[in-house]
Amino acid sequence: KTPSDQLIIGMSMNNLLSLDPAGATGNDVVEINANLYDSLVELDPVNTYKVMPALAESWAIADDKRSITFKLRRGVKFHSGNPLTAQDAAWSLQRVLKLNLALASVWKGYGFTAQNAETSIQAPDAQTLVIRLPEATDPKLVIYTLATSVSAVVLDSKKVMANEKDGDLGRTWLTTNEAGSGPFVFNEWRQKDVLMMTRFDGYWRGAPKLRRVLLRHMTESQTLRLMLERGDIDVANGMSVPDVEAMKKNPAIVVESVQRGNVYYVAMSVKDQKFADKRVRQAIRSLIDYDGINKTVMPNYGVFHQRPVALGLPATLPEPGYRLDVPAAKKLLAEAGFPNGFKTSIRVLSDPPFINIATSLQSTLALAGIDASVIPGTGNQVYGAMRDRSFEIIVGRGGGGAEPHPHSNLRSLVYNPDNRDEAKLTNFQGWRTSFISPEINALIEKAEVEADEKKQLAMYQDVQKLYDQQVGAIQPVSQMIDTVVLQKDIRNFRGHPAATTHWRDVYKQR
Amino acid sequence: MTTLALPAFSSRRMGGLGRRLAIVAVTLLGLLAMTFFIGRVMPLDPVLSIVGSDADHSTYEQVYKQLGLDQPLYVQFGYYLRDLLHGDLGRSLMSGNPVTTDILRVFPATIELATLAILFGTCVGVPLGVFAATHKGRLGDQVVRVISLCGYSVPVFWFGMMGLIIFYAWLGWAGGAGRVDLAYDGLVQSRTGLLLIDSALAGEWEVFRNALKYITLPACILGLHSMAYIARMTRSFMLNQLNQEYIITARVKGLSEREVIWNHAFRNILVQLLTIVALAYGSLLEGAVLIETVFAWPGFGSYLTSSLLLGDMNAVMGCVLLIGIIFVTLNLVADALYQVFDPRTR
Amino acid sequence: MAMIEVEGLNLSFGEGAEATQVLHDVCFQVGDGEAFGLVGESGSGKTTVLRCLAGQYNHWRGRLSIHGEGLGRKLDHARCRKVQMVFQDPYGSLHPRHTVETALAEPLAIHGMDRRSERIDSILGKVGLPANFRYRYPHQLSGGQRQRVAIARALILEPRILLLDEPTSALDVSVQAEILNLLADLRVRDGLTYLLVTHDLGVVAHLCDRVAVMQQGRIVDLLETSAIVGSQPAHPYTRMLVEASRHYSRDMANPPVAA
Amino acid sequence: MNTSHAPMLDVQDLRIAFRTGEGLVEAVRGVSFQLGREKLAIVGESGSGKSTVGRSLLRLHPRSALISATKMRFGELDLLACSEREMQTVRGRRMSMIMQDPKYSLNPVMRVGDQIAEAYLTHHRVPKKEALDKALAMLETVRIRDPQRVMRMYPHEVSGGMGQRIMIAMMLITDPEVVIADEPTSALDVSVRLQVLATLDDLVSQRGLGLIFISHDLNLVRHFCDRVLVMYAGRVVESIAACDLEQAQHPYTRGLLAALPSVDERRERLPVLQRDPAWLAA
Amino acid sequence: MTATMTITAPKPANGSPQSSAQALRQNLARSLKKLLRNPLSVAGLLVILGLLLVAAFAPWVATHNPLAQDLANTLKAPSAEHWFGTDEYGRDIFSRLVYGSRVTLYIISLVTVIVGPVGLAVGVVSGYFGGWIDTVFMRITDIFVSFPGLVLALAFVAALGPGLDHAVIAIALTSWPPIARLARAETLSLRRADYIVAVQLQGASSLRILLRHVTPMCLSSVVVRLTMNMAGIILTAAGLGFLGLGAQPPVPEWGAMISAGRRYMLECWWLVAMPGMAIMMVSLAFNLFGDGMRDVLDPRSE
Ligand SMILES: Nc1ncnc2c1ncn2[C@@H]1O[C@H](COP(=O)(O)OP(=O)(O)OP(=O)(O)O)[C@@H](O)[C@H]1O
Ligand SMILES: Nc1ncnc2c1ncn2[C@@H]1O[C@H](COP(=O)(O)OP(=O)(O)OP(=O)(O)O)[C@@H](O)[C@H]1O
Ligand SMILES: [Mg+2]
Ligand SMILES: [Mg+2]
Repeated sequence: KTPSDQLIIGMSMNNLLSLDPAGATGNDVVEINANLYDSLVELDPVNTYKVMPALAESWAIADDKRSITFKLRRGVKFHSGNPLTAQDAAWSLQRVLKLNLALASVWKGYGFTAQNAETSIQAPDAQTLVIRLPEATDPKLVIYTLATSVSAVVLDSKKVMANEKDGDLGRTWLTTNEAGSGPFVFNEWRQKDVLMMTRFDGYWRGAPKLRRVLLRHMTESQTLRLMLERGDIDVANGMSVPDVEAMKKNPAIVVESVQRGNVYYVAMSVKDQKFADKRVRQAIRSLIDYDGINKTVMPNYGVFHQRPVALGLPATLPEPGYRLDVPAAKKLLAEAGFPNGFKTSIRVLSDPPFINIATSLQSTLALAGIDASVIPGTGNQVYGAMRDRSFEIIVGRGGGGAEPHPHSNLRSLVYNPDNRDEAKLTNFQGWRTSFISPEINALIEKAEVEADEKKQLAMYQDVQKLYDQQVGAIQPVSQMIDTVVLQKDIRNFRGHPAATTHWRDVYKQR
Repeated sequence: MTTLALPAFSSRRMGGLGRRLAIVAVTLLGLLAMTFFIGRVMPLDPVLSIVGSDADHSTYEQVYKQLGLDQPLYVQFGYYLRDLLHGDLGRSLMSGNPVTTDILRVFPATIELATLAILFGTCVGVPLGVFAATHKGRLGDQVVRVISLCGYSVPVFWFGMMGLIIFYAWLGWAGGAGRVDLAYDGLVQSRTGLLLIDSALAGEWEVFRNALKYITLPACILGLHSMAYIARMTRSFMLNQLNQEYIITARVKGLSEREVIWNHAFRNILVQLLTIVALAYGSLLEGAVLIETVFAWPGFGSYLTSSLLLGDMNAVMGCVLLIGIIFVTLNLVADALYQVFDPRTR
Repeated sequence: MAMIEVEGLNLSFGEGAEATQVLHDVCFQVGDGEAFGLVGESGSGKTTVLRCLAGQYNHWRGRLSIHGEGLGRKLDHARCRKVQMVFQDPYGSLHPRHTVETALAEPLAIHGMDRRSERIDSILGKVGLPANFRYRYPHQLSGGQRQRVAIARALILEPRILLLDEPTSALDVSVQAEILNLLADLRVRDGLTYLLVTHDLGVVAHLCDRVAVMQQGRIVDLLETSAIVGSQPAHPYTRMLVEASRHYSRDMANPPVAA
Repeated sequence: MNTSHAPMLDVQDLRIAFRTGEGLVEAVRGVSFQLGREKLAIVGESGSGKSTVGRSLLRLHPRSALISATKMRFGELDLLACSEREMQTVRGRRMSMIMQDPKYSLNPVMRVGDQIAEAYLTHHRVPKKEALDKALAMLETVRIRDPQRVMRMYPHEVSGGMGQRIMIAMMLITDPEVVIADEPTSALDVSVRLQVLATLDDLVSQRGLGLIFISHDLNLVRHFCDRVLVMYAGRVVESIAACDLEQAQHPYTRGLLAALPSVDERRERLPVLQRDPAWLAA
Repeated sequence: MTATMTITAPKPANGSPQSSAQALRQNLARSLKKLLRNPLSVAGLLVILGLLLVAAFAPWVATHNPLAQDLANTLKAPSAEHWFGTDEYGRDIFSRLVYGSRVTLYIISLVTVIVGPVGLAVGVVSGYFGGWIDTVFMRITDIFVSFPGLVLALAFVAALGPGLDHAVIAIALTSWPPIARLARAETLSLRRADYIVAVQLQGASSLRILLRHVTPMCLSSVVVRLTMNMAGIILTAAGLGFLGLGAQPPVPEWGAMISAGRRYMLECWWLVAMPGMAIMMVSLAFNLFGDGMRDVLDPRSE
């Protein structure tokens, strides 16, 4: 049995490479940093469009929609004891842009750059933070990002600068250290083994109930399950579906699911002659066994969804109702000049559910005579090939969506302002597939700056209709779901759509 | 699968220490060059691992340059060798930690596991082998043969999972995944990194017992293969000796069969046996990959595999170098054992 | 003309400080058609002399010649046709995986000789093996039969000289007699020259005309075999060899020198 | 030479067969002999079963051997009925054996002194020190120079002749009654052979042992031993006093003698043994 | 020729063979007979023969299409309809095992065909010539031997991309050095043998000696080793499959089946137990057979 004042989380920490909020990749580090640091604002875990105050007590959007002013709470202290000021907040954001690491992308998308960082992000006094938008965009979007991206947490600038080396803005030090104000203090991280944190007694919201939180590296789902059953861990992340299903039957265990902004998709490279033909893309669209996949493969990984905009957003249209239709696909293929199908390859991550989707796709493609070989690989290999635009079909996952805003999805999945190879817009999945539609691009750009919410909504719906008509190169199959399995006696563990799950209120009812 | 052969080094002519070391250096250099080359042709992109798949191109380029990947291959290798000569294995591309630190952290866990495994393998394998040899062709021999060949034939990961289900989930005899209960984690100060020794030194017998509970199952399963190997080799060495004339001499003297076997035959295979055990030990260190995965053992094997799959070639090179050195050292040790313990080579 | 001439043959093994000289200025001549014996204690270098002549070692110093021609360092085909060797251990000198036929056909193939089957048949007849032994493996033969095959293999190249390294010491007395008879017959029939190494003076006396006695890499005595019969050789070592081969008596071991 | 009347070893109709893959192979087929305090030679061609007889006396045959005899007594002991335990007290203590090749018959990783002392310690409860002293004395008895040094040597460091003497010392240290020597000198050079034989000769006559001397060298046996058993295909075809060997009756013995090339008598060709199937039945 | 012929050795059991082919046959028959005397080797041989038959007649032996998914019948326990149950796609495990035997044989034979000749050639050449050739070759094998085997395989598979053929290459790369060492050791002990010296003195070229005299002698121990290696190959392939780098879906490779099935292992034991048993049986069979072969062909090593 685990101690009653400690939370022990089993999960794979293979992708946990750095704790630096500016360079964080993957969801694991988001969850950790959400508890070591604080951000200006937070999203409500239940009503996910609702922005809640955190370090910022209040905020105001200027009338021209080009700047946002935050009023920060007084009396907040960092773990080091330093007071938390607006200067720290400004410095933290500027640091992200200057370092230009993984999480700078989203900021650069709003027009921030390393050069304009100091002018657009300013702290006139210790309690005031002003963010000026370099380009016209929806300020709501920026606030969402501040609430969801770990890059937006506030760092203890003094502490970090004390550990700076060769002008790296503390990057090396922050890889394995923390300088936050969050409810937990980082203790130790043994890579691929264990990460430990203890409660911060001086936390401004009041000390958390848990004394210690431990994250333990476990890759085998079976192992996680056995340890859950024996009560040796409290929470398990990333369990495989059969084990989750089995755990659902266990009365001492609860299974919690939370929807994420990403979608599982089948992507085709339009660069490939075959897929340049809309009819072929449409045929592939009819050769995916959406029902079968979502019923047999996806439970606990995702839910049925076929639109590029995340499920449940106000702008999201009803499902278009694509389904497996082999005769139609065959007809389309014949029209496109492939009556006997063709040979192709599917690149895919070798983990479930990707590989299972790919296997299903492989067998349904075969029904129309398309002979697809499956090339599995690590995420690195699959997305590496996609970024190089050297693939035919990929089964993958993506689509932004941390922010509950259609733009986040569309920008990631559909938007492609420059289709040249040299443009190297490798962070746009639209560019990776070489699919370009000027109308859609224009519409996305227009919607982003549309002030009238109603009109904006209509525009986003038009984008989805156009995408349906033009048969986009990325076909969503399922909206991502994250499943956490925990002991029944754990209270207040609320999974967050943006992975910023907070442990500050968690306790055990024993 | 690890196949072992007697060391090629053990051509027991003393080629002079200098020559020996030169050979070792050449071998290690070749090892590094090969690793380096593999690392470069591998379509694994360390930059992508660092920046994530959604980073934009400027970020990508920036990290690419920071890692020095824009330099020609031979220049990179040259830099690596230069640092190596200064005792610097470089930094892990992912974590930025010095590779040496990383390895020093993960290695003791594997050493602990492998040592226990080889102890198990030797303590069970040697008597089994001797038994089989003295019962050659009879039922006992066949039983030992089947047992030891089973040790060769069962996929170790399968065994690991089965062991976990039976001994941990059902019976509760073994600890689960990891090295020790989390409640005990961090209780004893790490001196050697070997938890059993550290806890014993600190007098924390509670922790010691707990760690022992955790390590026993993976060690036994890991040791199974070497047990099989050691048993077979012991049998064959023993048979060789038992056919020798001096065994008859010993019997003629009126020694009991036990004395003949243990005082005469076994003494003669001791050196060979130590060589085999040393080599089996070397291969255990690297063979731990699968077991470490199943038991979430924070060791060298899983470090190496995950570094490899992330394209962190600095870490991989460090690991490979270490394994190479261990192998070469074990070979040299095996040689030295001959020199020291076998009067014929003195 | 002398068939074999050995002059000042020196040979060392090893290099530098570890070098040990195995042969010291060995000199002797063997006439055409003569049978020459080489006796001596174990390790005295008898086999080494043979191997130098056969061409297995080539780092000797001195002069070796066969039929008046000086021998080079390299083993060429012409030399193989002239000199062949028979080894001591009939169990080790035949390839265990080759049948008698394969073993005999091999030299023919190497030297591109024709009428292989006929030659094999006739050589088998010569060494007194029935023709149906052709397809047997060595393990299906007795020691004496193997030695016959080994002799046949050497003779199939029709050499002039046969180097015999203790050809009968691994065999029983009765089988030894057969092989010795065979060797005697062959010599008479084909006019072969023998250089025979042995440690059994009886064998030498039976087969050879002259004998050289070796000790520690040197030839210490060289005499006609007829001189051995019924007489006392001059050199003490030779004398002891002769004595020991006649009979055993307790006194011969005196003075008791430790081994 | 004193030949006592009560035989120490009495063997009647000894038969030994080996179970092999091809069925039973009879190696010894009805051998009978008695041994007193004398030097008894067993000669015969290779494979005639000489060693098999020798080893069976010490019950050293492999498990695959089947042994039967109407009588196989050693003093008061019935060798066939002895338990393994009892055999261990016989072996080394009362009956021992000198092996052919000292190179292979000594344990390569034990010091010579320890090996000799071990033979003594196995049968005498004495301190190790005393046994070592005993071994040293024994090495002197077999006329090894500088025995102190030799005691500390390993077998690979000693020459063949020395090795064979060590072997003799080891086997005689317990004062056995019977010694079996299986071709003890055939691996040695002529001059060394003579010395080793002399040592053995002296010890045997001093201590009044019974010696079974296995050899195929008729010339040697004729002068060294008192009595000769001639074996052919697992049988004793002739048992004769050594001095009477010239007058041997059996054609096999005569054939063997005649086939020996001799220094003194040059023959054009050596008479070859003509085997008579009747010998097998005789 | 007057010397009388007498046979001193026991007469060869089978009488005189009348031709080389017959001699060879007799030789083989004798070895086979010896092999068949050991019940364990016979068991191994039978399993291997069974494997060959099953692989050859897979379409007739299998009860279902190994690739056909039947999502209505997933994860069914063994029954009369599905003897070994079904997997997560409703595919019949028995049929997958049956077809998997083809994959296994494919891997084994391909690796063996690569490894045998390469290892043999390297070992024989470096053992026979010695000197710098030996030094160079042995350094190379040292490098490969000091390289952790599974890691090398992993690296190569990672480099070439996962897949059956790449796994085969990777396994081959890791398994030739022990063969080379074995062949070299064997050659070293042979090259001073009298029968090798004899052909040297007859003027045979090195190539001829290597091919006709040295290699045949190394062959038996190499073959034995290769046979015992086969078990290792199966296990490595399974290990690679377990790590997701071996055969790729939907190829019914046994290791990959375990790897995929382990997710369902706690409920559906047949998913891993069946391929696990198959792997174990076959590799045990190869080991037993190899062991028996060693007793017959290579009596020295025992
Ligand atoms: N290849 C070799 N390397 C080093 N030393 C050698 C080699 N061959 C022979 N010798 C040494 O040369 C000496 C003579 O050996 P050789 O074999 O000629 O003796 P031999 O008279 O034939 O003895 P034996 O009667 O035992 O056959 C021995 O001391 C032996 O150790
Ligand atoms: N362990 C055994 N298994 C089967 N046959 C055996 C065994 N030991 C001996 N033989 C056979 O018994 C017979 C006699 O062998 P033995 O060793 O006694 O002969 P030997 O007279 O000592 O010959 P040598 O002079 O060659 O030493 C031989 O035919 C031999 O093949
Ligand atoms: Mg010699
Ligand atoms: Mg014998």
